[in-house]
Amino acid sequence: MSNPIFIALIPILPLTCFLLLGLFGRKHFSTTSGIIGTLSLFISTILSFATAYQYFFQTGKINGVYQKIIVFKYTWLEFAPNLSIDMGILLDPITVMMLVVVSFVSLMVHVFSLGYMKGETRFATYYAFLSLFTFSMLGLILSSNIFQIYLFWELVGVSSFLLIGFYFEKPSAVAASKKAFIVTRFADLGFLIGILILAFYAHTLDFGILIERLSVISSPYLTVINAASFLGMSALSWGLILVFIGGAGKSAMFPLHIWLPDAMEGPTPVSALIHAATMVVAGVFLVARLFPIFALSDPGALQVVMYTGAFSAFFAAVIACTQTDIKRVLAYSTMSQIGYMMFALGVSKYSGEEGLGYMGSMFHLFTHAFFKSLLFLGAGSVIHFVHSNEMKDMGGLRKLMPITHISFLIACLAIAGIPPFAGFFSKEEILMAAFESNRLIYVVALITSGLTAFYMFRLYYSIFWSKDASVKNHHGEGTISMKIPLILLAILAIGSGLVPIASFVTADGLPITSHVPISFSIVPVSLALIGILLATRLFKNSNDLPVRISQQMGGLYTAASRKFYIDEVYLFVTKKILFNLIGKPAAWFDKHIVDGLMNLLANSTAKVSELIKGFQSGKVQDYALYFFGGIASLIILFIYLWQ
Amino acid sequence: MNEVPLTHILFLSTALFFIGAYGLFTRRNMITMLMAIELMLNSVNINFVAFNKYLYADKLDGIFFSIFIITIAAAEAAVAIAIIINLYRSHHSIDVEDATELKY
Amino acid sequence: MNLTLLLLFPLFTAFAILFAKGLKQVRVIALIGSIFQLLLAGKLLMAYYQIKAQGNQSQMVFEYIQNWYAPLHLQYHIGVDGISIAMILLTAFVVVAGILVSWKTEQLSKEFFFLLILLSLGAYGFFISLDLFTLFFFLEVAVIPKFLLIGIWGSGKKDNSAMKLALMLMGGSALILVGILGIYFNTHTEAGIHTFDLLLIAKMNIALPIQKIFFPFAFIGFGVFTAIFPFHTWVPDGHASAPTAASMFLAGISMKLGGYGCLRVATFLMPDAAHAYSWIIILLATIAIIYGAFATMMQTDLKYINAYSSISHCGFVLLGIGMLTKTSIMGAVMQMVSHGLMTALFFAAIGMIYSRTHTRMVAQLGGLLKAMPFISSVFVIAGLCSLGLPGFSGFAAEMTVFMGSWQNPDKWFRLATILACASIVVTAVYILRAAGQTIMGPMVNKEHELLTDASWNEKFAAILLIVGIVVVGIAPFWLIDLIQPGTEIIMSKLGAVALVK
Amino acid sequence: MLNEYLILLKSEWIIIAIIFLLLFIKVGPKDWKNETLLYGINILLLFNLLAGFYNNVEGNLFNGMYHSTQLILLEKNILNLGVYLVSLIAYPWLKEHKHLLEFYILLLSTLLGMFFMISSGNLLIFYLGLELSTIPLAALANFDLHKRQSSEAAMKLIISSAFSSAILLFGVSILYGTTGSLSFYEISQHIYGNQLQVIAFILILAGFCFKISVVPFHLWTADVYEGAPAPVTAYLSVISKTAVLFIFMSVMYTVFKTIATQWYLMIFVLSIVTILIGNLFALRQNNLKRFLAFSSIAQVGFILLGLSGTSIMGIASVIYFLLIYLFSNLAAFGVITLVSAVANKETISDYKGFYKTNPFLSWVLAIALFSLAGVPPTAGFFGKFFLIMAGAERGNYIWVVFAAINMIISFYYYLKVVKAIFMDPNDQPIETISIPALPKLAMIICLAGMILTGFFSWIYEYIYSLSIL
Repeated sequence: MSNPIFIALIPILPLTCFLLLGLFGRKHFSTTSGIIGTLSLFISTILSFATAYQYFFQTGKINGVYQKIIVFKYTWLEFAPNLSIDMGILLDPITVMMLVVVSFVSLMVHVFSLGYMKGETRFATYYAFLSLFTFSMLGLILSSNIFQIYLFWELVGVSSFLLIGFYFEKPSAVAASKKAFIVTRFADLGFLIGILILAFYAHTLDFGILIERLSVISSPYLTVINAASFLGMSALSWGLILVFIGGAGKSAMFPLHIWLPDAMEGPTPVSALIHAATMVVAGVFLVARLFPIFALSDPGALQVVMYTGAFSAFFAAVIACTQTDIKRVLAYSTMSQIGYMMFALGVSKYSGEEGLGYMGSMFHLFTHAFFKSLLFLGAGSVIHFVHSNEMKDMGGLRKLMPITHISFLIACLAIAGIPPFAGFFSKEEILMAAFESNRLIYVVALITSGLTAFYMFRLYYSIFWSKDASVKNHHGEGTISMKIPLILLAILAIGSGLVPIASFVTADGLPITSHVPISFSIVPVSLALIGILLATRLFKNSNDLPVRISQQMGGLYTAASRKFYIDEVYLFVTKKILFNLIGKPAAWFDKHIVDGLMNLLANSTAKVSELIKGFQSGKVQDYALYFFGGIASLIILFIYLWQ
Repeated sequence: MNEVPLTHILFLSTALFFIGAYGLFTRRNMITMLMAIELMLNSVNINFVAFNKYLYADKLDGIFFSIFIITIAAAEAAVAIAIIINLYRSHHSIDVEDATELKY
Repeated sequence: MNLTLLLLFPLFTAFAILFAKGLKQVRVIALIGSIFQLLLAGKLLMAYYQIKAQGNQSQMVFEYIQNWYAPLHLQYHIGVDGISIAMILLTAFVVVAGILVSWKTEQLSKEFFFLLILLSLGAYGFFISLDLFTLFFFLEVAVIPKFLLIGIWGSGKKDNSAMKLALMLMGGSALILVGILGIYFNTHTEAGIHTFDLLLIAKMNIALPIQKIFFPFAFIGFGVFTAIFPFHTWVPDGHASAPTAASMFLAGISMKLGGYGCLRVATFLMPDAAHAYSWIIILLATIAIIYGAFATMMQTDLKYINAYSSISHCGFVLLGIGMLTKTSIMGAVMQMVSHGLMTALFFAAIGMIYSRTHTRMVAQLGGLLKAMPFISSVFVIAGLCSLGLPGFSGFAAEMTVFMGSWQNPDKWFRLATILACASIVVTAVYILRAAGQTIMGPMVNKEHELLTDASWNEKFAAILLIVGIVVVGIAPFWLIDLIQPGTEIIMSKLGAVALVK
Repeated sequence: MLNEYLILLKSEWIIIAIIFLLLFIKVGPKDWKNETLLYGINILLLFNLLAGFYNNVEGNLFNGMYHSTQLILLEKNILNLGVYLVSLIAYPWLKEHKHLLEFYILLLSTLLGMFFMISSGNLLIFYLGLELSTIPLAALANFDLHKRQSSEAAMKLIISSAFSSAILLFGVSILYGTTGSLSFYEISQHIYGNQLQVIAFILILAGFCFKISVVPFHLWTADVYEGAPAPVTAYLSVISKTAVLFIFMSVMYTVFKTIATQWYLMIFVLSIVTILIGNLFALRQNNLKRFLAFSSIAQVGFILLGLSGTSIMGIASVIYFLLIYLFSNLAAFGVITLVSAVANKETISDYKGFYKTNPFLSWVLAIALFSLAGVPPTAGFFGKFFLIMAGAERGNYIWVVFAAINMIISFYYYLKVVKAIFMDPNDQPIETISIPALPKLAMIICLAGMILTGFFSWIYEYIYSLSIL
């Protein structure tokens, strides 16, 4: 990149915006803060697009291969001579792609919020938090150093915490924010230890060097780290899996997904930004970032990624079919889609055609960002309209909010993978990759995509069709600022599939030509169509069929609608075990044993002094007697015993 | 003529000393206790004189010391008795057991 | 740069306070005095940079030696290196903040500020002294003010906790006394005399058996000050009963005396023993970290929460020292600075809340963010710093400790490190519980609606500390550069031993 | 020749002169007002104190029975200072007392006795001095003639001291028998450490220990301190104890040097017991004077610890500590005397909320207690530290640990008093007391002593330079 300042500005602008609004927003920018935030972000969006253009078409490619470019690097915290957190900017295909995605979606959300959050008392604070999040997310994807990424990782977590808990007077919101932060923090613990392990053996924290040292077969570091093993697993596997756990936490992979549905307590645009398009894919991004190490040095770890992803995809899809809170449905669908990306990485190899999965995963990340945020924003405007998240309060809204309706439909088609919408293309690549490497995964993926189509249209119908509109139209569909993002995103939801990601974003930087025969596409598409038709039959018009079916399924259905009791399990572990079995005893021990010991010392001293007070009897003759006794004992001691 | 060996005298004085001590420990009457102390002091005097006479007859340190002891004992007794009288005023008794308010 | 000024300024301030008339004068004098201290500390830093820029490589700078008790070879020997300067800066910050926070103290204000200043005097003296005797002297100077501050201006069962604190700290210094006497009588300078001079002792090697006897005394003794398990029980009660400023001083400065002593006296002078006993130190530290964290989870009183979390956080300091790697020791020092600022801020925030709501019980608070946004944000910031959020000092410090600890290849030490890392999750749990209950959520007590937000002095205090936290958090490299030379010298002594082994 | 007598015996002469002057005033026709007398006497004592620093020469008299060295002169000065302070703090008590003159006569005669005692080179002089410094004290203890407790205290003092001196004399006689001399120097030549001599030594040691109230010879202390009038208690606990310690030290270091290995162990045992018992008893006391009695017992334990160092450092540290101890203890007693004279209250619980009404007195008392506890920045810290250093010099670290632990206990009970003064609420605290000039002067001197002595290292260095083994 010709001028690093410009790239640096991309994250810095939101940061300054955050400081400005955070410190003075409440007083001075209570109304204008939205505009300020949006404008600053607009600039960084422009910049990131420019960067993308320059990278992909001018500077990025050196003799046909996209390079990792360290734009600049500054030693921020030096642990040891060769071991330091550097604040740097690393450009490579995925970074640049993410840059585009994040900045654009964030911009959309900013714009949308102008209308959605209008009249909030803490409007300025809201935008401050949004900017903080955007800053941290951009920082995360630009990181050139694994510890730097961890740093921004935490920041992203906390800004998501702040945004989820934005309605701080709602206990549920507070609880959700706490849950989100703590669960991800727990996952980050794995990440941190993973970093410690990798850094210790690779003697570096810098991504470039780290990857090089641990992925080149001949490198001495690799042999050492493979030699060192713990519980029969090589240090490398430990490191990678722990890091992956961190990623799984952020990306809400099973079993660390429990925070995501609750996170929907936050303002809907926030969900659109954080919990659909950007933060939740950080995990995918992380794995992709370290992909060479996974793929070349430790396929075992990659297997773990694959199975986790596949299972989560399916698991979430099943739950999504049963939820009645529209945002929760979307949340689970997000989880499921991310599962897609994960196992796509899992099935991928490193180089050439075999890197298809990697490419597909990135592609899906790209497209998913748009249509999922579109879905959320759509849901947002619906909620804005009916003031409720529950399906039962909705229905027949298609007349009342046409734009929302159309865009939402497009998004649904996109996620269901109906050509020619964006989702179709990315999904095809993933399925292809799965098909080529692992049939089991392929089957799971197929079923999942069918389910996806089903529950998305269940959602669609129950919002816009089924019964007639119950709510009367007191205020319109929403301000213009809410409509524009919907339209723009809708366009992208159609168009983004046509972007030739394959020639830009690949594991080894070499463009690959994806060849998905039409014949291959028949199965998934038809499955999706079946799902849609089923949904149409069941939910287009209100009838008692769904109820009956659910009763037919009985236990399974309830289990699914209760999210398979994962939350309860967690509750048990934390409340019963951590609090009652460790916390309480610790506190008790401290209060009674340790402190008691100290007090015991004091009391026993007092007791002794009480016991011996008799010596001071007050009788002068006794005194004389003791005097005499003293002499006698001295004489005995030092003349007869001592000598 | 054969004279009394030193050891006899020392035995006497030591016996005297312990008798005095015993008296001090057992008698309740303050005056008697004072007398007991006098007994002890006298045993010391005997010691001094005896040592002087038998071992170091060339100098008179011991003799002198015993004279001083006698004098001071007198002074001590005087003050003690004054105090006891004063005590009697307040306690109406010269039994040590009655003067045990200050304790512990 | 004459370091003695660091002692004279507070001294003059204290006397000025004694002769001041009326509350207004007293607190103005105190404030001015403390601000002067801060400026002086800043000047010291500048001077330090200058002299280093001139290529001065000596371990201690601005040294000054004055024979004090010639027959016993006690000297008034002062000097600073980067580590002590960091500590001095920390002290200066906390003092100003403390004075500001207790601006409104009416009851016996003169004595109150006098004692505060005296406390700071003790801290400065401790950090600059290079002679074990003076070190010990200043360490104990600080004890009585603490006792009186808690006992007179405290709250709750103050007498009990004041007494407990004083006695346990006294016990600690008693152990230290034995330790330093042991060192003294086993030092032989070329002149064949004993010495208390830290630098001279550092030059000579004390025999291993001797070290093995006296290291525990010194280390545990100082450890009591920094709440080493199981001698931490004074911390919760003491902090909880103390008035705001006193808790700030206690947790912010006084606990650091201990850590500094463990590093500068015990570890630096008796490296062999440090190596021999490191596993015990790490064991205790790990227990303190985990167990402190879990104990915190159960607390219902804000001050107790912070007090117990202090135990846990000071565990990091001890862990860093115990790991005996350069990085970990640097981390320990950073953690001292960071924790000092952070916990002071925390106590300040709690004090502000308490002074308004008259309760510290988490259950009785709630939704304060609505009534007092500023104080609440301060509280949240302190909390986030304490759970190690990047951008605040806590992150840099803790990460350095972890990184350094991991450098130590021993398997069990690794386990300890992992446990320590795990504690940051627990930290998140209790911090968020506290914040979620008090700051967020619906307002429990309707009267709290009417409460006022921070007044100017409180704002100023909070901002001062936050600035400190953020500066360390944003630019840790600055702190690292400051403490690196000192750490390297300590390491060279430790390293030499390691090579011998 | 004659003026040698004059100069060497300077301090004694002055005291004698004052005593006789007072006698004449007593028997003289005119009866003076107490006020004037008190001021006059205090001026005289001040003069005496200052004279102590003037024209000090060393030398022997009565062929070695009396000798005077710079160290001894220093010790005498310390005693003078102590007496001066005592008489200052005694002011509020004596103001109404009708036997004022007798008080001073007795007081000064004991001082005279001490002077002879500490500069004695011979057991005879030593014994005379000892008795002269003890017997009048019994009378002084009884000086509140109408008080039951006072006379009981006096009785206990006189009987047990008589007993102790009997024991001491028995020891002396045996010593005489085994060495054939009474002069310290010659005795020290003939000490071989055979059993008889050790027995003699133990008896003499017991005599000393009685005077400086070492456990188990201490039992009279508390009762007498409690019963006697506050200024007398002050005198007992500071001056007489200090004087005996001076001579004790020199006897141990000169006469019994050769059996140092034996007595080192005895001192070891005694000091441990003393510190422990003193502390344990002090824990439970409520009467301030009694409390201080036990605390002073514990202090003596520490002094023995330093004394066991058997080194110059030991001597110097002990003397230095005694100086500081004098300031601290007299400051405390100054307050107690004043309060008991004005408000007639002596128990710790009476002192609750004292700070509300009497801030100055409270600070004096508090600082005195801190100094006794050995907390910086008071001088007591230095004193204790050096004592322990001297003790540790022999490498007996268990002992040091023990002492350190006991410091914590002592810290506890000192702080208990401070707590009562500053923290405990009290609805009827002692009313505000107006402090007369003389006690105030005494307190200020003590304050200065307690705070500054530690920082002026030259004081210690001076003592150190004078102390010789």
